[in-house]
Amino acid sequence: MTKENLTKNDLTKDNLIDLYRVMLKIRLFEEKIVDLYPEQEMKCPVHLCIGQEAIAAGVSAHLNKDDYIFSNHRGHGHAIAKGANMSLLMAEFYGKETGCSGGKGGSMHIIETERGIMGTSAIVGGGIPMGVGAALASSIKKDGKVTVIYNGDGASEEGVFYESLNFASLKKLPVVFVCENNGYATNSPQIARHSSCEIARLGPALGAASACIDGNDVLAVYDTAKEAIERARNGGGPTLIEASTYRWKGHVGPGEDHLIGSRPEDELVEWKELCPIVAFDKKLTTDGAATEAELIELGSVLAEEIAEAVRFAKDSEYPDVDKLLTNIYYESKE
Amino acid sequence: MTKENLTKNDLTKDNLIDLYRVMLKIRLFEEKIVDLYPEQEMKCPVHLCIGQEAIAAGVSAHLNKDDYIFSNHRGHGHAIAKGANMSLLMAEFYGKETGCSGGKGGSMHIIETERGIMGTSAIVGGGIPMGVGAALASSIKKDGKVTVIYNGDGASEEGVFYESLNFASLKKLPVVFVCENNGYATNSPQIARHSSCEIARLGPALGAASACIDGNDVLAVYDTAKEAIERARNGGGPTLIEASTYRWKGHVGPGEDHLIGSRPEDELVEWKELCPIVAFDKKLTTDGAATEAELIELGSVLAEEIAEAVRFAKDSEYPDVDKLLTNIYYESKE
Amino acid sequence: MPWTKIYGDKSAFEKAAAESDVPLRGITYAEALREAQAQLLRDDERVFVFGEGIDDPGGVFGSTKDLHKEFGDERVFDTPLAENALTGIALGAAVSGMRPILVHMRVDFVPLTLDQILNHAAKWSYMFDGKVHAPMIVRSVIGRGWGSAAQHSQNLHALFTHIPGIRVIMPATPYDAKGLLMAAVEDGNPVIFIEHRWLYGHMGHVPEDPYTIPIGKGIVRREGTDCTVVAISQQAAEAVKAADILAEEGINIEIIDPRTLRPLDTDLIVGSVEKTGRLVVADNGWKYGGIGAEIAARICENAFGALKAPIERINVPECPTPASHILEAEYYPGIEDIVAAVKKVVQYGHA
Amino acid sequence: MPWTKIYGDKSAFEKAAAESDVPLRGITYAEALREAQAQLLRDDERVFVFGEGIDDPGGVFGSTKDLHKEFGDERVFDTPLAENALTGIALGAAVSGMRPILVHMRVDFVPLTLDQILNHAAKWSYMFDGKVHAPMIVRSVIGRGWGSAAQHSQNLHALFTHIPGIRVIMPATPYDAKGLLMAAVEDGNPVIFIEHRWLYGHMGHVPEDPYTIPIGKGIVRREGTDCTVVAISQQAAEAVKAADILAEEGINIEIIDPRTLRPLDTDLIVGSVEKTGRLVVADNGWKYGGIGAEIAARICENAFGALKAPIERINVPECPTPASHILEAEYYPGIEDIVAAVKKVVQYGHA
Ligand SMILES: Cc1ncc(C[n+]2csc(CCOP(=O)(O)OP(=O)(O)O)c2C)c(N)n1
Ligand SMILES: Cc1ncc(C[n+]2csc(CCOP(=O)(O)OP(=O)(O)O)c2C)c(N)n1
Ligand SMILES: [Mg+2]
Ligand SMILES: [Mg+2]
Repeated sequence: MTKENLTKNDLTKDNLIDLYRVMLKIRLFEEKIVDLYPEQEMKCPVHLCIGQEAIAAGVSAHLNKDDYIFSNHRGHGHAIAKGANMSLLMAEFYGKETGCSGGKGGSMHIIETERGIMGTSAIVGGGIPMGVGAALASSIKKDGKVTVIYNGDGASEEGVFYESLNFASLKKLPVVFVCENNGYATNSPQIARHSSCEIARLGPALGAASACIDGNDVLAVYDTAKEAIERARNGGGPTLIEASTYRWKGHVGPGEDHLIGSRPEDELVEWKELCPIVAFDKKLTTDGAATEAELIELGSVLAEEIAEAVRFAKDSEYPDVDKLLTNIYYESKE
Repeated sequence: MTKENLTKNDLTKDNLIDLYRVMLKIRLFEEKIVDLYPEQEMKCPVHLCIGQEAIAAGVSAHLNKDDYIFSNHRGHGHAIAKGANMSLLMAEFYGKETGCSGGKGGSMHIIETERGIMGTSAIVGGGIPMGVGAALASSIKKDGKVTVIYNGDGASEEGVFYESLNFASLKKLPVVFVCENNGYATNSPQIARHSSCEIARLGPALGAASACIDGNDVLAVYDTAKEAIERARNGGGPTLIEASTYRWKGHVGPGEDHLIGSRPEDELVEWKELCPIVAFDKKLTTDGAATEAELIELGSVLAEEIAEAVRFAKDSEYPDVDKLLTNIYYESKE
Repeated sequence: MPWTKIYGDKSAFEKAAAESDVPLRGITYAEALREAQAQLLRDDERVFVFGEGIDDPGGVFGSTKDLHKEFGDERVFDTPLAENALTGIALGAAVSGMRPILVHMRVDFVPLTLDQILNHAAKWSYMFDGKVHAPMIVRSVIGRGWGSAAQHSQNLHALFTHIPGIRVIMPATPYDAKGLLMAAVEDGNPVIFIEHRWLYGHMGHVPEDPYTIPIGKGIVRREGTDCTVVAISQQAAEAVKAADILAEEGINIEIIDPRTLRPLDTDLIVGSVEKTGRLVVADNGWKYGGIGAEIAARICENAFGALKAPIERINVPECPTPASHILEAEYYPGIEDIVAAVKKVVQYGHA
Repeated sequence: MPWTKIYGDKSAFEKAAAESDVPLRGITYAEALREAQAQLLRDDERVFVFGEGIDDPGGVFGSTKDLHKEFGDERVFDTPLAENALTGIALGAAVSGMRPILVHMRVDFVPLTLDQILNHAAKWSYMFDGKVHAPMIVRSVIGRGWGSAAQHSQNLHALFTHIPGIRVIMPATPYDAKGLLMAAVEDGNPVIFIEHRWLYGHMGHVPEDPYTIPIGKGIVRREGTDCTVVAISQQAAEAVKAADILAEEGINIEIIDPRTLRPLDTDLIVGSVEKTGRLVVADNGWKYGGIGAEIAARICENAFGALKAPIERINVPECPTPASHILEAEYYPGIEDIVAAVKKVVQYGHA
């Protein structure tokens, strides 16, 4: 179901609705966590990506099921866009044995190898070289896969990011670096950490292609990602995409940052005006690609899927305590 | 003795001869090591900088005695250009207690705090953040000092280099990064490690000024360094200078690399044609700044200084074995 | 002594304060850390404090809260995410005459900096035979609980204790947090200063005036005769509670909190074991090569024959921290484990 | 058995080979490593070998020499200087189905990669409950001598032994170098494989066909009754020579080479100590928190009462490596230290 040959202007109605569905799915999933978190049954930190959904949606539209993604602490959306099973995710957040990581990972450590989601790291930048390693594996095996590495703006300050990008350029690996620049690392605004806000400039300086885009415009993401992923797949080497966006919720948990004084409320209000989903909704209905009713119906279907995921999670069992000592090491099954 | 207000065209005869003297001193010092090393009395690895002398000479011409330098495994020339006492260096290489590091450091770990030489690291890139820290100290103390960090092209692949440059740019610190690009890291040619040969491009990408120069042209180095050091001293922040050059000797030791098959002999021959000292010698004598006789006389004086350093080193005592356990920790003398 | 005591909770401290003859000033561990830094910043212009997010409204769980407002952005500042460089920057500033305090919100991020700690900071004095020294502090916090999981709740102190040239300090009380942090800055050497998140709310007596506590000196938290329990950091608080339970059964443990792990107060531990003949080491770190191993070896070397029973080491199991709270509860040792271990060694040979 | 023997030098091996009934194929430790990699590259397309300078004419002291010529630049290649990323790249390739071997010329550079080793490789299987595993090898060499000094000659294995989720292997003979490297790649877990520069020229019997040695099994290098000497890596070679000297004085030591440090063959060591009643641990690493500490603790736990004398730990002193050869000679332990330590424990109580 890759759409390699279509640019945004050629997308069919179904394609457009697929993009919309992915964004909405992420949004509703995250909002469900906001609702449920106060129950204190999900006993792990959650880093929500509400406001940032367009990036993962636009990128994943070009990925095959067996292409790889690597991501970070804020990984729910990346995984969902890649087709992750929401029940397994939710069960993981609830610490259940049916969770995607058997309850050992929590929200920061999610996986679904069948979908090419190879595990997320909560060490900022930690997943970047791993993604490059997966791309190296593909280039040696010539398996035609592409790897996408998602990271925040903060990760672009870690040395390992540069080392990895340089290596990927040098070896012309099939990998795309997607930097979700939401202007903050925890509560530190970019200005306190960067000498420049143009992370994309690092691409050419390290021999990679690059692009700087509006990360709230799903079609802009779609087109840029299309080019980058095609480049990667065709031996053209890595691209660094900087996509600007904003996270609506706190760094961690369902709260809002202006309430604790770590950013101005105005800023949030302004960015909410730029909601990627509302904007795309408007476009779809204006262009006649969908009616408001269709989109509302879509929302209900997704809400039911998510409710089912929550039921699954809540109904599942906690891991047996003797699971504490399993899978520390791989035991050869040969 | 800073020459902050002179550009290369305004240099006096004395200034020019000073530049020459520093280069020649480094060359003769290193050649002396080449001569003596086979005696196997200097029992430590030596990383010689023959061929690269113009860089340290041109840079140090702008530094005050109490400005700082940080450097790497290939640090003899940097130290000598900063005015290091050659006897203490030589004694260090001979493992003597009179050595600049009491015999504990060897050739890779040299220091002379009275000259702002704050210690060299043999971990590639390891000294870079330290130099930035010294510059941070100066910016907090407002002591007007500038720090110069010397490194090779290989160090520009280490993550800590980027982290450090970004921090220095962000805080506009009084520091100059001098990258001596000799085209190799041990036996790896740049092409095997970089996606691009233009290290200088990393400067602007990380918010720093930058320049790419012929590192064998001492006057080019002089002028570029002048601008960079003035910028640093005046609150203009860091500069990344990439100076291309070539090391004539092996990565470590007095041998030559083409003999072990790790680079083509032709390359060495070509670069020897571009000897920074011969070129400058020619310029001085052609321009009438010095006669060949004067320069030869200068060489004899330096040779005698170096011979004295060797005598000092050889005549010095080895450290007492009970020195093994001293200075592991600082003991407050208060 | 009110300052050697561990008060399990705020009310315990308040009760003690009310009953005390001398006035007892009580503040939390977090406040004690903040006070130490504020006084250092006030009294020593060489001191500066920096790290990721230290000036945010939370202020590293309160321990740096608003310091930037009091002392200005030049001396208390936020940084990019670049742990390795930051550590080298601290070191470079230290050898240039400053006394930096670098803060990492989690000790899990410190492995990123091991090159600067192990290859540089720890060696800069020795490698240059004392021509320079490196007075820098790395403050770092151990996370625990709420599914922090494998990468956000590790106890990594043993890695650092293996390195000559640095000091490793782990305060367990507000009094020690302040006194040891001030001592660390005065000391003049690279110090890894590891705090425990679960101690941040603990309250205790802390004098307002600046003071230091000697580095390398442990403390007897409770005297006893039947078994020595060496308890590290947050385990010291667990041990105090275990002692009450054991006392009811007539077992009197002697609790030693080493406070500094490198150098380690061998004499204090050996002396106690020679008296009690029994040893339990309670530590939240991993067992293999952990602090308990080193203590066991020193007992073998320095108190041969003193033991009446095998040493018991209490640790987290040899695996990463799991996220699920069910597994987490099983993962961490606590009061019950100490009680069980002490009983085991006390009953050894009597079964 | 010819493959359990340590031959002090080439001529010792050649003498043994000449006297042997069965033909003994002798190659060096460096050649054994190279052969293992060549056979792995030949037989398993998932294997690739990379690292800084591995394709240069020296080929990591001969251990990777010309492999790139035989197997091509895609599977054997030089890299940028970026140790941390390279380690993560190895890990990413491993979880994607490859079996990478990453080589660092000096173990001193591995601290740069601790985040990827400790926070990532060691945890990737556990954190995802076995959904993936991480079959990657980090090969690294301990430097020694010729003024390599503080940053180029460290013995850092103890740092890695503290980490659950990884294996730590330190072969002391050519036979073990080949067999353990092949076993490590087969094992399917992250392995830190630490070689010693001074063993590279050692010669020994190495069968030409591929073979593996079980990970976690130590070996008795020499049987004896008076004292157990656990000797790590290059110290095993020193211990063999010390044994001859001691034998002349009527003292028979039992030498155990654990070969794998994590997991550690506790049973083998405990069994020996129960027999001899005495223990010396000889290791080139630092003492505090080193392998000797862990062994001492395990003896306390598993062989309580078996010891007739305090344990002796032989280590480098608690300081960085000095450059001057005069100090270097004092720094490293060797035959004489082993002889002295053994005599001390054997004479304990008889003085
Ligand atoms: C190496 C490391 N340093 C610090 C942290 C603490 N931390 C967790 S998330 C985060 C901010 C990351 O910012 P960014 O990369 O922009 O991602 P965002 O949270 O904005 O999506 C920080 C500092 C960490 N997890 N790892
Ligand atoms: C972190 C680290 N990795 C590898 C090495 C081994 N090494 C020593 S010098 C060197 C080459 C450095 O190249 P460059 O920075 O260009 O300096 P040059 O030797 O060319 O002057 C290498 C790889 C090291 N010392 N430190
Ligand atoms: Mg961000
Ligand atoms: Mg170079």
